[in-house]
Amino acid sequence: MDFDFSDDQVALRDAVQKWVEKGYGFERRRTIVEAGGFDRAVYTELAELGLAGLYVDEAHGGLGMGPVEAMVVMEELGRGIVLEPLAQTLIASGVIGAYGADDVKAAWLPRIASGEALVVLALQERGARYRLDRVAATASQAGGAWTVSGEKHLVAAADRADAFLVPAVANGQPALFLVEASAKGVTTTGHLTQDGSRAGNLSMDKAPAVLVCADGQAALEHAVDIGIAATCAEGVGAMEQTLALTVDYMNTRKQFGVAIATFQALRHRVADMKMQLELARSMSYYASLKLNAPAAERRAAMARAKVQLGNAMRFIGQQSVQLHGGIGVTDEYIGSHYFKKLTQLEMSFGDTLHHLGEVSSRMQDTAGVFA
Amino acid sequence: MDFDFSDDQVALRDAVQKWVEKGYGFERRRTIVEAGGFDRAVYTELAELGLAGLYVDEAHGGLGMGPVEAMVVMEELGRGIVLEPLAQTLIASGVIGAYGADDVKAAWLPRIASGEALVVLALQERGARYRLDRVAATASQAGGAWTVSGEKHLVAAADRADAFLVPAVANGQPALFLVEASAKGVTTTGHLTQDGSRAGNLSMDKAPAVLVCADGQAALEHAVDIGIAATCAEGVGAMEQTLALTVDYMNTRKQFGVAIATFQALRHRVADMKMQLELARSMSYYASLKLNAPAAERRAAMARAKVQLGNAMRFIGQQSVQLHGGIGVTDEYIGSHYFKKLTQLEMSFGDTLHHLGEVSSRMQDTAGVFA
Amino acid sequence: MDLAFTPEEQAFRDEIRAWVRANLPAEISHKVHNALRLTRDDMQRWAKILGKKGWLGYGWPKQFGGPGWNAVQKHLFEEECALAGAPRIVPFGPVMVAPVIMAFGNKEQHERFLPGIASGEVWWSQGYSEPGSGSDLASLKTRAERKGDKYIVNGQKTWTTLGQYGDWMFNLVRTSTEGKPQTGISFLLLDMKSKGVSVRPIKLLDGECEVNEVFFDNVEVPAENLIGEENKGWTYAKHLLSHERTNIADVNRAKRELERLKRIAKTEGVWDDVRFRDQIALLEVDVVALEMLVLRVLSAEKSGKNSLDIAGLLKIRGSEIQQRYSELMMLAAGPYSLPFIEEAMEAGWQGDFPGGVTANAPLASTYFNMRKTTIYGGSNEVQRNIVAQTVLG
Amino acid sequence: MDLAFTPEEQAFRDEIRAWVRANLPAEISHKVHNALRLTRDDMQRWAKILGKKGWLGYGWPKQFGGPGWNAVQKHLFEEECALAGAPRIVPFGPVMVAPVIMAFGNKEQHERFLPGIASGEVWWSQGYSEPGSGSDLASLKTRAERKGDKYIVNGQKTWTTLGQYGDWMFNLVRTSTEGKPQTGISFLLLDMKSKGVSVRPIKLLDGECEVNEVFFDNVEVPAENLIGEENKGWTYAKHLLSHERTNIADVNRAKRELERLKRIAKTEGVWDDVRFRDQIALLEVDVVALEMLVLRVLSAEKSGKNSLDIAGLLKIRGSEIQQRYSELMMLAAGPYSLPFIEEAMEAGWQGDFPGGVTANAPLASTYFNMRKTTIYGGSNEVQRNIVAQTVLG
Repeated sequence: MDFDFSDDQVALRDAVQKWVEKGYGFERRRTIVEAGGFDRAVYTELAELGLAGLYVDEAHGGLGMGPVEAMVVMEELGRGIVLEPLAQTLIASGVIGAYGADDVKAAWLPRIASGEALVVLALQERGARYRLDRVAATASQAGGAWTVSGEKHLVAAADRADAFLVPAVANGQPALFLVEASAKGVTTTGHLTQDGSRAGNLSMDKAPAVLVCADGQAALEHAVDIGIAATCAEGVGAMEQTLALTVDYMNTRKQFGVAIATFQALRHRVADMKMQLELARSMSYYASLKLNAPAAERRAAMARAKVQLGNAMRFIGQQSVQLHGGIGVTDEYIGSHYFKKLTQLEMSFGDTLHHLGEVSSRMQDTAGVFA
Repeated sequence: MDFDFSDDQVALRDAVQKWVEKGYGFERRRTIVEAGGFDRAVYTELAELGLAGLYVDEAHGGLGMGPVEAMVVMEELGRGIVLEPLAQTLIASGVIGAYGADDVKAAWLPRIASGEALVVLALQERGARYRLDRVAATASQAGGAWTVSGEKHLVAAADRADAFLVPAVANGQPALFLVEASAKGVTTTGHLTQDGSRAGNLSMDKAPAVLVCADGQAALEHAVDIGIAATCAEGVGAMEQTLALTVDYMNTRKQFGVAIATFQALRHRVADMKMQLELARSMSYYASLKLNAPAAERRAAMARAKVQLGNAMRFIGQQSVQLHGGIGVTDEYIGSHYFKKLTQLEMSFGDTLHHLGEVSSRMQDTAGVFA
Repeated sequence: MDLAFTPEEQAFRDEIRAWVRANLPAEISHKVHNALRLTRDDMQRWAKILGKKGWLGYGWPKQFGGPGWNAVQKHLFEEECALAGAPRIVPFGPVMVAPVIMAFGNKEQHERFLPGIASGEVWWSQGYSEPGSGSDLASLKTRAERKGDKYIVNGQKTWTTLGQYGDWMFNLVRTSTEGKPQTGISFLLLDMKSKGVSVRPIKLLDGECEVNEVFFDNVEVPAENLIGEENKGWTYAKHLLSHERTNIADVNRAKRELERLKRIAKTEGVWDDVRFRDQIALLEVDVVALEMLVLRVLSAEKSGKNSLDIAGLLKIRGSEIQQRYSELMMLAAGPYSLPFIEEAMEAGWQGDFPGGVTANAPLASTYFNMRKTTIYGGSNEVQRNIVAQTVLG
Repeated sequence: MDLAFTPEEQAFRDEIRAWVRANLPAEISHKVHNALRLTRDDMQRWAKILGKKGWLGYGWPKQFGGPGWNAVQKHLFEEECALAGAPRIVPFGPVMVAPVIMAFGNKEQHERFLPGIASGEVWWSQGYSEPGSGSDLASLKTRAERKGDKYIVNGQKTWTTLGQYGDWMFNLVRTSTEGKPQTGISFLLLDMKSKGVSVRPIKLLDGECEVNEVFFDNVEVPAENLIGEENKGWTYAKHLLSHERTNIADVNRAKRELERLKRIAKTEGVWDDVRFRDQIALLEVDVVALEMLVLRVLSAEKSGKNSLDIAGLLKIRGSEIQQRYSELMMLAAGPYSLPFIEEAMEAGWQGDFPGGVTANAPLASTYFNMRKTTIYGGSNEVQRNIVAQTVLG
C-alpha cells in the first residue's frame, strides 16, 4: 500500500505539465476550437512526448507504461483542458495490445505510438445510451474477410481519425473490429461538442474490417474501463485547476470592501469543493490501480469511481461558476470552459446515475476498498 | 384560490394553542412519557375542546368540521409535540363517518366525539412495510357474525384504546372491521415509541368484529390519507417550533464573543430551514385541501405532500440539533424531543422513499398543483 | 381556504387562454417550446401584439392605461402566456422602469416614456451592475456630473441583458460621493443612441450573446431625464426590487419545462428507468411545492391579510428548479446532448443532428445558460442573507 | 504506487487478526455487532486484555512500552479490531493524555501514570469543554489557583464522555487571565476521587448517559500533577489535536456497519427495492472513497512524502458517513425501528420485540446518538473553517 509517485512518474508529470503550460495556452486552445476542436499538430506534439505510445510496449515502439503513468498524464491534460483525445489512444493501444493478434499489433501499435495513426473507439449508438450490451452494428464474413455495417455517433475526432475500433455483432455475438477511415463504405462527419472538442458520426456500409477480438463484450468493457480511468484522472486535473481559479478569484474579487474569500458561507462552500476534490482524487487512484484487476473486480471499481467523480465534477463545476458570479458564465473567462469540460466528462463512458446502477447491481455483502 | 383562515378557524387555532401553552408544558409531557406515553386525562381534555368530534357530524354530537380545521388543530398539537394520538381519532371518525353503516355510526361516532371511546387504526403488519395492499389478517363470517384473526404492530396506544379499525381479508378481498378491545380473543401489549408516545401490538384470535366497509382497500387508503394530511400538519407545527427554538438559541449562545447567529454559514443554514418550512407548510395546505378530492387525485396529492414533508422534517430536525451543538442532543432540552418527533413523523404512514415511489408511479404528462 | 380558483378567476383565465392561443404566432411558440433561438424580432413581435391589446403593461394600473389586474389575475395571465409558449416579456421596460416612472417620474416623463413602453415600440435596458459592483450594488461608480441642463455620464455598466437591442436605458449613476454610498445615487434615463454610448456584447458560455457591457464616454443626458430627485435613486431602485414579485419564481415556466422534460425522457428511453424517473418525480414535488408557495403569496396579496415576506425564498427556489430541470433534460439525452451545433438551435434547421432528434440540440446550452439564474437578480447567497435577516434578525 | 498491502503488512494483519479473534470475548463482539449496550466492565475487560498483550497503547513508541508500529500498522490493528467487533478503545487514556504525558510530562509523571494507562487499569476522562466554551474552547473559565504546593480548582466541565466511570481526568484549566485567552491555560491531571469533585451524568436523547457534567468545588490538586509549564497547556492540547489521526474518520467501523446495513436491508425486505438499494450503493461509494482517502494519508505518513493536511476532511466525511449509515439502518427497518424498549438493547433480552426482529431495537437510538459526531471533536462547522483556511488562506 503505497501512493507515492516514483521519480519517473514525477518526471513524466513535469514534462506534460511543462508542455501544457508552454504549448497549450488559452489562446491556442481557442483557435483550435474555432477551427473545429481538433488540431493534428497538437496531437503530434503529444506523440512526440511519447504519450501516444504510453500503453504500447517497447517492442512496438512505445513506452510500455501502465495505468498510473496514464493517470499522471491525463491529470495534466485535464488541468490544461486539452482537446485532443489522448484517452482514445490509451483505449485503442490498450485494447489492441491486450486482445489483438500479433499481425494486428505489428500493423497498428507502432503507428499509434508514433502518432502517425489516430485510432478511436466508435462506441455510441442511438438507443444504447450508456449500455455496452446493446450493439446494433453488424459484421459478416465472406471469404475470410470481414465487413462491418452500422452507424456510430459521438465518435471522437471522427473525421480526423485514421481508424476506428468498432463493436459489431458477428455470429450473434458482439466482436471488436478495426475499420480504417479510408476503407470503402466508410463516411464520417464532424462537429464540435460542448467542451470544444471534436466528434462526429461514423457510418459504415459493408466496410472492410479487421477482427481484433471475437469476445467483443470483454474487450469492449475493458476499452470503456480504460476510458473511465482516463476520464477520472482528466477530471481530477480539471477540478484541481477549477478550484485553483476559484480560490484566486475569491481572494481578488472585492465586494462590500473586502475580498469575497472572507465570507464564511462561501468559505464553507470551498471546503466542500476541496472535500469533493480529494475524494475524487482518491477514487481516481483507485480506478487506475484497479485497471489491471480481473474483469469483475475492475468493472465494479470503475463504477464506484465514476459515481464519485461524476458527483464531484458536477458539484465543483457548478459551485465554481456560482462563486465567480457573472464572470463565471462568460466565454472569455477560462473558468467556464472548465465547467463545460467537467460537464461533458460526467457524461463520458456512463454518467453518474448509470454507474450508480452498476454499483447497486454489483453490491456484495462485504464493504470497502478491498471487498 | 384563497389561503386565508376564517375567523372560526383562527378561533379554533387560538383555543388549541392556549390549551397547549397552559395545559401541556414540557414537565407534564415528561411525566406522561415516564408513565408510558399516553394519558387518558389529556385525551379527555382534547375531547372537551371538541377535537375528538372534529370530523363527526353534528347529528352525532361532533363539530362537523373539515380538513382545514383538522390541519389547524394538528399544527398546534405538533407545535406542542402532544403525545396523545388525535390523528387516529380523525382517521377513525372520518372513515366510520364516510363508510360505516348507519348503525355503526350511531353506535360509535357519539362515543368517539365525546372522548368516551378511543378508536385507532391497527394497520401495521410485519412484511407489509408501508404498502397498503399487503394484508395478512383474515376475517370470516359465520351466522351473520364476523370474526377477525391476525397480528398488528405499532398500533397507537394499543393497550389504552377502546376499539380498533382493522383491515383484514374477507372473501379474498381486504375489508375494514371494527374490533373492540374488550372482545374475546383480543390481546394487546404496550410500549413506548421513539417520540415518547405509546403504541403496542394487537393480537386477534377469532375476535368478534363489525364490518365497517367491504371495499376495504378504498377505505384503508382513505384512512391513511387522513393520517398523512394530519401528519403533515403536525409536522409543520413541530418544525415551526423547532425553528423558533433554534433561532432563540442562536441569538443567545455566544462563542468567540458574539452570538452564533452572526456566523454567515449558520445564517444560510437557517435560511434553508426557513425554505423547507415554508415549502412544507405549502404542501401541508395542499394535502388538506385535496383530502376530499376523488381518490386518485387525493392519493397523488398525499404522496407529493409526504415527500416534501419528509425531506423538510429530516432537514430541519437534523440542522436544529447541529446548530444547537451539545445541548441539542440532551434529553433535558426540549429541542431533542422535537427532533425525535420529526423523525417518527417521517416514518408515519409511509416514509419519503416510499412516497417518492408513489409519486413516480403516478406521474402524468402534465405538471403542477392542478395537474 | 380553497385551492380552486373562483369562477370569476376561471373565466378570466379562459378569456386569456383563448386570446393568447389565437394571437401568439405559432412559429414563436414553436421556438419557445423547443428552446430554439429567439430573435429580437420574435420578442418584439410578441411584445407589440400584447401592446396593441393593452396587455404588455399587464401589471399597470388603469390610470396609466394598464388593465388594473389584481395579483391573481396577473399570475393567471403569466401562466397562460408561459404554458402557451409565449416568450417571456422582456421586463426592463414594462415591468421594471415603468413602475418607477409612474411612482417617481413627473407628468412629462409619464407622457413621454410610458406610451412607448406600453406599445412595445421602445426597447429598454437596465443599467445597474458594474464590473466592480455586483452583489455590492451600492458601490457603483458610473458618474453623472451636472453641467447646466445636462448630465455628463462617464463609466461602465455590465451584464446588461439584451442591451444590444436597447433603445433606452435606465441607469443608477453616482451624482455624489458624500455620505454613505447609497445616498449619492441617482436614477437616470438615457437614450442609447446618444453620442458616447457604446455597447459590447459579451459572449456567454453557451455561445450566445445575451448580455453586454455598456460604456459611457462623456454622454450628454438632458437633466429632464432624471427621475425624481438627485441622489435619491437608491430609494427608487429599492422600491422596484421590493415590489413583491411572485414572477421571479418563474413557476409557470417550470411547469411547462417539466412537461417538456417528461417528453424528452420518453423520447430518450429513460422514462421507464426507475432511477431516472425518481429524479423527475422529485422535481415534480419541488414544482408543486413552489407553485403552492406562489399561490400562498398571491392569496395574501389579494386579500391583504397574512402578507408573506418571502420573495427571497421564491427567487432561491425558483432558480434552483430552473437549473434542475435543465440539468435533467441534458442528462436525459445524455450523449446526445453533447454535440454543439449552433445552427441546430435555429428553427427550421434541416441538418442531420446526431441520433436524429434535433430537439436535443439546445439542451446542454440551456443547462449552461441557466447557471445565471442563481447569480443574477441578487445572487442566491445575497437572498439567503436576506431570508436569514428576516428569521434571525 | 500500489493498492495492495505489502507481504509484510499482510502478515502483520494476519497476526493481529488471529490474536484478536482468539482473545476478543464473544459476548462482547456480539454486543458490538448488534449495537447493544456495552457496560463499563465490557469496555474495561477488553482494555485489560489488550493491555496485557501490550496493545492498549498501540500507538505508543517502544521507549514507553508500546509496540512502535508505523501508521499503516496502527491502521491495520484498528481495522482488525473494528471488523472483529471489538469495542472502540476508550481514547482518553492511551490515545489522548498518554502522548501528552510522554511529550511534556517529566520522568516521575511517566512512571506514575503511563503504566496504569497501558494496562487498562485506570480509566481516564477528558476535561476540555465547558458550558460556555464549546467551539470557542480557549474561552474556558475553570480556575486553578496555585496555593503552595497545590492547585485549588473551581469550575465546571461538561460533555465529559463516560466521565461517570473515570478514575482520573486531564483538564485544561485557567491559571491566568492575562493576555490572550490561550496563554493562561494549564494542563492539569486530577484524581476524580478527590474531595470536591462531583459528576452528574447527562441523559442524552437516546435515553443513555454517555456524557457528564463534572463540577469542581475547591478541589485540591498537588502541583506535581501539572504537565509541563504553567500557562502552556494550550500548546500541549493543540499538540494532541494536531496529531494526524486517520482514526477520526472511523472508516473501519463504517465498513463493519455498512455490512450490517446490508444484512438489515435483507431482513427487512428492502435489499431488492431499487430505490432503497441505491441509497446503500451511494453509501458504499462514500465508504470506499473515504477509505482511499485514509489510505492516502497513511501512505504519506509511512513514506514521509506528500504529507496530506486533511484531518479536517476525514473528520467531516467520517462523521457524515456514520450518520448516514445509522439513518439508513433506521429507515430500512422503518416502522419496526420505532418501538423504544430500553431493555431490548441489553444482550440476552428474551422479550417479544414487535415484529420479532430484536436487532431492530437499537436502530433509532443509534441514529439519534450519531448526531453527536458532527458536533463533537471540533464541530464540522469548525472543521470547515479549518479546511477553508488551508485552501483560501
